[in-house]
Amino acid sequence: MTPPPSRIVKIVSNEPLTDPEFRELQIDAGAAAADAKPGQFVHVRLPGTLDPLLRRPFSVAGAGDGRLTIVYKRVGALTSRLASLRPGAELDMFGPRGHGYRLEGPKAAHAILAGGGYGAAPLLFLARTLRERALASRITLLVGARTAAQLLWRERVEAESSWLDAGFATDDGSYGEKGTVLDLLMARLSDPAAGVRVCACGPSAMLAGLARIRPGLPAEVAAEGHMGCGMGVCQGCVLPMVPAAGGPARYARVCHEGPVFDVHAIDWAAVKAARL
Amino acid sequence: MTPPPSRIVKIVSNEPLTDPEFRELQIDAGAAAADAKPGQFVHVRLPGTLDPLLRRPFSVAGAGDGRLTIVYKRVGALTSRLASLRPGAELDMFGPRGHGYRLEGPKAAHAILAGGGYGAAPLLFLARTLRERALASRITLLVGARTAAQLLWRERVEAESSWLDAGFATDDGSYGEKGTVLDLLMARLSDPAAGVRVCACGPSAMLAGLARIRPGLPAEVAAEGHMGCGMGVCQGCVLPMVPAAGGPARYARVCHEGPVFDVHAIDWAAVKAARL
Amino acid sequence: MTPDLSVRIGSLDLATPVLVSSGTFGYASEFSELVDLGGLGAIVVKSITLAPREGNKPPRIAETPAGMLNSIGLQNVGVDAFIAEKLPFLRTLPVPVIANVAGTTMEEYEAVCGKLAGREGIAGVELNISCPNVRHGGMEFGTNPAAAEEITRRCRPLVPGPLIVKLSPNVTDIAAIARAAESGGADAVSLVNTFLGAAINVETRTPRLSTVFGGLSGPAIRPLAVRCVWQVAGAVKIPIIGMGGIVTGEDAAEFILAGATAVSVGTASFLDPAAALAVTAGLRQYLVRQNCPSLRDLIGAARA
Amino acid sequence: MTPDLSVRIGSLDLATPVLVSSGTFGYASEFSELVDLGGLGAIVVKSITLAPREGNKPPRIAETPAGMLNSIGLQNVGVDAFIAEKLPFLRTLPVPVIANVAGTTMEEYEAVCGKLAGREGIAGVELNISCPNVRHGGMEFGTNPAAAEEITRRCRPLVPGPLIVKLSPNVTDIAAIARAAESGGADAVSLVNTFLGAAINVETRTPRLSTVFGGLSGPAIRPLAVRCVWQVAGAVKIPIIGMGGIVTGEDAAEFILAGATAVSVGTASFLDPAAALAVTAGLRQYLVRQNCPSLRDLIGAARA
Ligand SMILES: Cc1cc2nc3c(=O)[nH]c(=O)nc-3n(C[C@H](O)[C@H](O)[C@H](O)COP(=O)(O)OP(=O)(O)OC[C@H]3O[C@@H](n4cnc5c(N)ncnc54)[C@H](O)[C@@H]3O)c2cc1C
Ligand SMILES: Cc1cc2nc3c(=O)[nH]c(=O)nc-3n(C[C@H](O)[C@H](O)[C@H](O)COP(=O)(O)OP(=O)(O)OC[C@H]3O[C@@H](n4cnc5c(N)ncnc54)[C@H](O)[C@@H]3O)c2cc1C
Ligand SMILES: Cc1cc2nc3c(=O)[nH]c(=O)nc-3n(C[C@H](O)[C@H](O)[C@H](O)COP(=O)(O)O)c2cc1C
Ligand SMILES: Cc1cc2nc3c(=O)[nH]c(=O)nc-3n(C[C@H](O)[C@H](O)[C@H](O)COP(=O)(O)O)c2cc1C
Ligand code: FES
Ligand code: FES
Repeated sequence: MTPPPSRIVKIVSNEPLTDPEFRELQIDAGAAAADAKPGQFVHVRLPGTLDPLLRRPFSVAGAGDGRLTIVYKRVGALTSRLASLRPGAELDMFGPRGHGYRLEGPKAAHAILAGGGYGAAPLLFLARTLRERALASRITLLVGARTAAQLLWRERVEAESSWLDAGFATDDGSYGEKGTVLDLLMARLSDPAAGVRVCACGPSAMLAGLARIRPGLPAEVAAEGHMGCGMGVCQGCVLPMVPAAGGPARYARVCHEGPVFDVHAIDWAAVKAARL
Repeated sequence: MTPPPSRIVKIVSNEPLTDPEFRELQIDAGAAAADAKPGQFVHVRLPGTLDPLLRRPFSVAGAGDGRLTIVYKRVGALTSRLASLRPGAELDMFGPRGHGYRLEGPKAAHAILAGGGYGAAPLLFLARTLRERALASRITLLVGARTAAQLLWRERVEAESSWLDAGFATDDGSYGEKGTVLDLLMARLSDPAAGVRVCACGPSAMLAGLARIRPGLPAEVAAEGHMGCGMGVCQGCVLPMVPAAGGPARYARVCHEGPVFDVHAIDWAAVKAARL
Repeated sequence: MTPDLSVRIGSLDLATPVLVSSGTFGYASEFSELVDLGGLGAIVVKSITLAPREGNKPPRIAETPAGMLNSIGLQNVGVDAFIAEKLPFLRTLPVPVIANVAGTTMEEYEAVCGKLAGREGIAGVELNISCPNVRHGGMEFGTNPAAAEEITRRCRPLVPGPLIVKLSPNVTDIAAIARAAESGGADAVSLVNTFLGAAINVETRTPRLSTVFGGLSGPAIRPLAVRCVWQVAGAVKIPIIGMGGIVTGEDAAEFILAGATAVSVGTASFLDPAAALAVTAGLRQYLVRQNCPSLRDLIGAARA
Repeated sequence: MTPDLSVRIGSLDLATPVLVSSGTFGYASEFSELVDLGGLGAIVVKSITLAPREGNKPPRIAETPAGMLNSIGLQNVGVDAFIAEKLPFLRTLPVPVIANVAGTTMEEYEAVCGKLAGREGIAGVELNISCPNVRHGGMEFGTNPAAAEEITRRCRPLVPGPLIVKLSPNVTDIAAIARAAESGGADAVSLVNTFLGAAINVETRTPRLSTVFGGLSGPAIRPLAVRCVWQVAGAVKIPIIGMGGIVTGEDAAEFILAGATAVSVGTASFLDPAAALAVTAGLRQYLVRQNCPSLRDLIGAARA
């Protein structure tokens, strides 16, 4: 048998970020940390209770030295309980799972990473990985949020300015540009876009907007879905894909074919109609 | 409105006893601590989850300075989770509720308190209260358990030897007499029993045995029942009472008429038949 | 904005749509020191039978994941003692009191309704044709549309105020039973009563309830209850009182959006005696958040 | 003592009584790197229909207290692709594989059974006459005793190995359906399939599932499923495969004590892919603790 599929792991730290509704959680994950790739998710439960029942997916936001990092926003049952746990407390973790951002193939002239809200969580990890593996000549990281406090890891991103271009946007203009991360992206794209590769993560309205920017724009997006199993079995987490002309509806599993998809493969009209 | 019926309280300490399956929990309970009487219970939930759902009753094992103490044994869902909580963690507590041991009326020549397993939990509190209120000329506390390690608060009980007679029994003879707490009790009763008052708490087989010792023996026992509401409403926690001759079955609510009952009022044959 | 929470059930105006359920709130006096009873929409008392009943043998309660089984067995003081001993207190309350009536035969239901008819302090009657916990506990009336219609029709003239029929969810087609109650003259239906369940103590190898089967209530059943309300709302025109696992204002909103006019809080009162008031406060906040001036605008709004 | 866990379902000998349920274990290959498949009692594959089905629109999953709703909609590759693409792997496994068959018409069930008949690697067939998640998903066969009997009778000759009929719990009288399956020639019944439920997103005021209704599974339904098994065990002589919310060995023991010969693990495999093996280990420890040499001695033992 390969490594145990799920295991009890310990919390190393669990600290609020500049907006305390967002927290950064470090987990002592042993060997699992070494395998993690940007765009993958870990699937987390609280041990010892049946409520919440199902695991919850969180993007890997960093990995190294036997530790995994995630950033989470407090929105409901599990994330609220998570916020109350202290170092030493146990979690039941499965993964990392899923297909992340492309980490082989041609080197991009310019990789532009764009994240909205907690969607920015995996992108600093991705930027570092692209740099280590020399997958892009130039790397830009664009982060958007409602307010300055919700901009993820602003200072950490700015500290990497020697190799990482950064751009920030807030809905209320409290930091960076007033507007969205897509506005930042479009401004960057007004240069001739040859060799550009976009990697995005964020709410589905943002990702759908990205799909409309330019038909052939090479863009990978990390999408969300309501997961049952997180291992490709239940068919619960599916996203509508652009069907073959006149063909039946087609679905792909976020947990298995994704979470990272070619933005143009997803049927965004169907996503919107289904309020995903 | 009277004080809020249930409230979030904080754990002050949560330490294992000599057998680590038993733990002593101190709660910062504010005004509720001042009202607590020996034999009453507090009704406890874990906030933020629906599993376990219902509150669980635990005897008050001590009260003072705004704090309440309980002693619990790890047996299932809630007690296991409880064992993992640290100081500062929150509980949802209702109570103290129920009718405890008699704290008025005639002074007893000799109060014999007998506890088996975690049933000994409320009895040191009771002994101190009887002494403070001068309700007994002489007080004996008998504690039984399976093994020496499971004898509740042995050292603390022995430290009170200036005013408190103590006796211990273990099933395996690893401390005190080899036998049960009822054996200890019967030995004490072989003195003429006038003015004796027995207060007991423990498994129902022990309490049923106590009922058989001597027909008129004045004995109050703290009984258990599966509680739904803990406030006398659901009729879930009932115990069979000795029915009127030829009359229908009679039930009393552990949470409301009890938990402390006259040992002779309970229909122990029906308790046994119902495996309560 | 202070949203308008008032609703109407038959001829009864309720200031708030949050009731407390039969069997989970006693005769209300137990709660009078713990809860501001005046904040409740209405109080439905424990089922009343013709003769007093001592109830089932213990154990009567078993916990299950996010739920509980009970087999109390309609323990109650009987209608005469109810009128003599319980009603005087209930009469003093500033909220409507609904008497829940149960029985073994149609005649027993009629007799209890007859004794309650026109008593001051009784705003309406709920017929419990769905108790799973006693042999002949009325559940047969709740699983057969013809019987449900007949018992409603027979009790109808004996009840001056609103007549509510409480439905069992333990049926293939709850909408059919609801239609039968409507045809029989009910002013409203309430649903759901508990789901039939069982649990076994594996260490002793014996059922956890003395009666083997009991009724499952609590959050575990909420999705089943919401489904029942949705089905019934598509089948009848009379108002629905929705219940089953409501703990928060959002839970209550689910039932309203599915088609209920009012909701009722049962098991949650065991977790917190003031649960129904917390649900009411939560519903009010929800309406504010949704920018919705009146709860009535949300009834069935998810069905659009 | 190493307790004997083996049981027999029709002509099929199972080394352990713990199966994995249809729709929750895919076609097993997904689990092959995560779980020692050889430790399972049997594998029941996702429902197979005549033509491939793309399934329902998302969202297809909603969590509820201690449970989950699903409306996958029998998404599957169809019987021909199943035989061509999935069966070769399944054939290599050292445990029996049971094909779960679903359809819209009796003819469709017959056609799928016919195509599967006698294929190497198929140890038996489970007829899913109880899927709540597709229009005409077969649930009408599961709620009507005459239809249940007829479909069983028609498929019976097409299935060389054991024929298991999977029952819907969404009925007034599940024992009647079980008796019908028995009369139709089933070797065993399996129960329960999911309970019909619904949930509403109160912020968007829309149902949480694209289909409004879905099937409730998980620990929340365990007491309901145990009750169903108890009722059916009193009504039929053929073995029962019990399921619904099993997470631990003790949960499984509840079903056995209520009268099931084997059990099946569904939703729990989503929490832990090796859940069925954990249940098996737990059952073994339970037998040791109970000083019971054979699981078969415990079947129905709580009914005494
Ligand atoms: C691949 C993937 C990666 C994700 N990465 C992150 C991350 O890095 N940080 C982060 O904060 N969140 C992330 N999420 C979302 C996160 O999974 C949900 O916020 C979380 O499940 C909410 O759990 P809860 O119990 O606190 O909330 P709940 O009480 O379950 O629900 C609160 C809200 O969250 C939605 N939700 C619940 N479960 C899911 C689910 N499985 N998928 C999507 N939405 C759900 C509900 O519809 C509801 O609106 C990710 C989701 C996916 C699918
Ligand atoms: C008045 C009263 C006072 C009590 N005082 C103490 C005490 O001081 N210390 C202590 O350790 N325990 C005490 N108990 C027992 C305690 O309530 C149970 O051990 C506790 O509820 C178990 O919860 P759990 O979730 O850990 O176990 P569960 O998983 O719920 O069950 C484990 C075992 O405990 C039994 N049990 C569960 N709930 C109850 C209940 N409400 N009443 C009785 N038995 C139950 C179950 O049948 C099962 O056998 C008292 C019980 C009562 C009624
Ligand atoms: C302990 C208990 C006793 C009950 N007794 C009655 C009763 O006497 N009459 C009745 O109509 N319903 C009775 N019910 C059912 C409730 O009124 C309600 O329909 C059911 O519990 C579902 O709601 P809930 O999940 O909010 O508890 C009882 C429920 C419980 C838990
Ligand atoms: C996501 C999901 C998909 C399912 N698909 C099927 C199916 O295709 N065929 C079937 O007979 N049962 C299906 N079921 C029902 C399960 O096999 C099982 O009967 C039910 O989930 C109860 O068991 P549980 O509570 O252990 O999950 C499905 C259940 C789930 C949760
Ligand atoms: S979550 Fe089960 S297939 Fe993706
Ligand atoms: S627990 Fe409800 S009456 Fe005692």
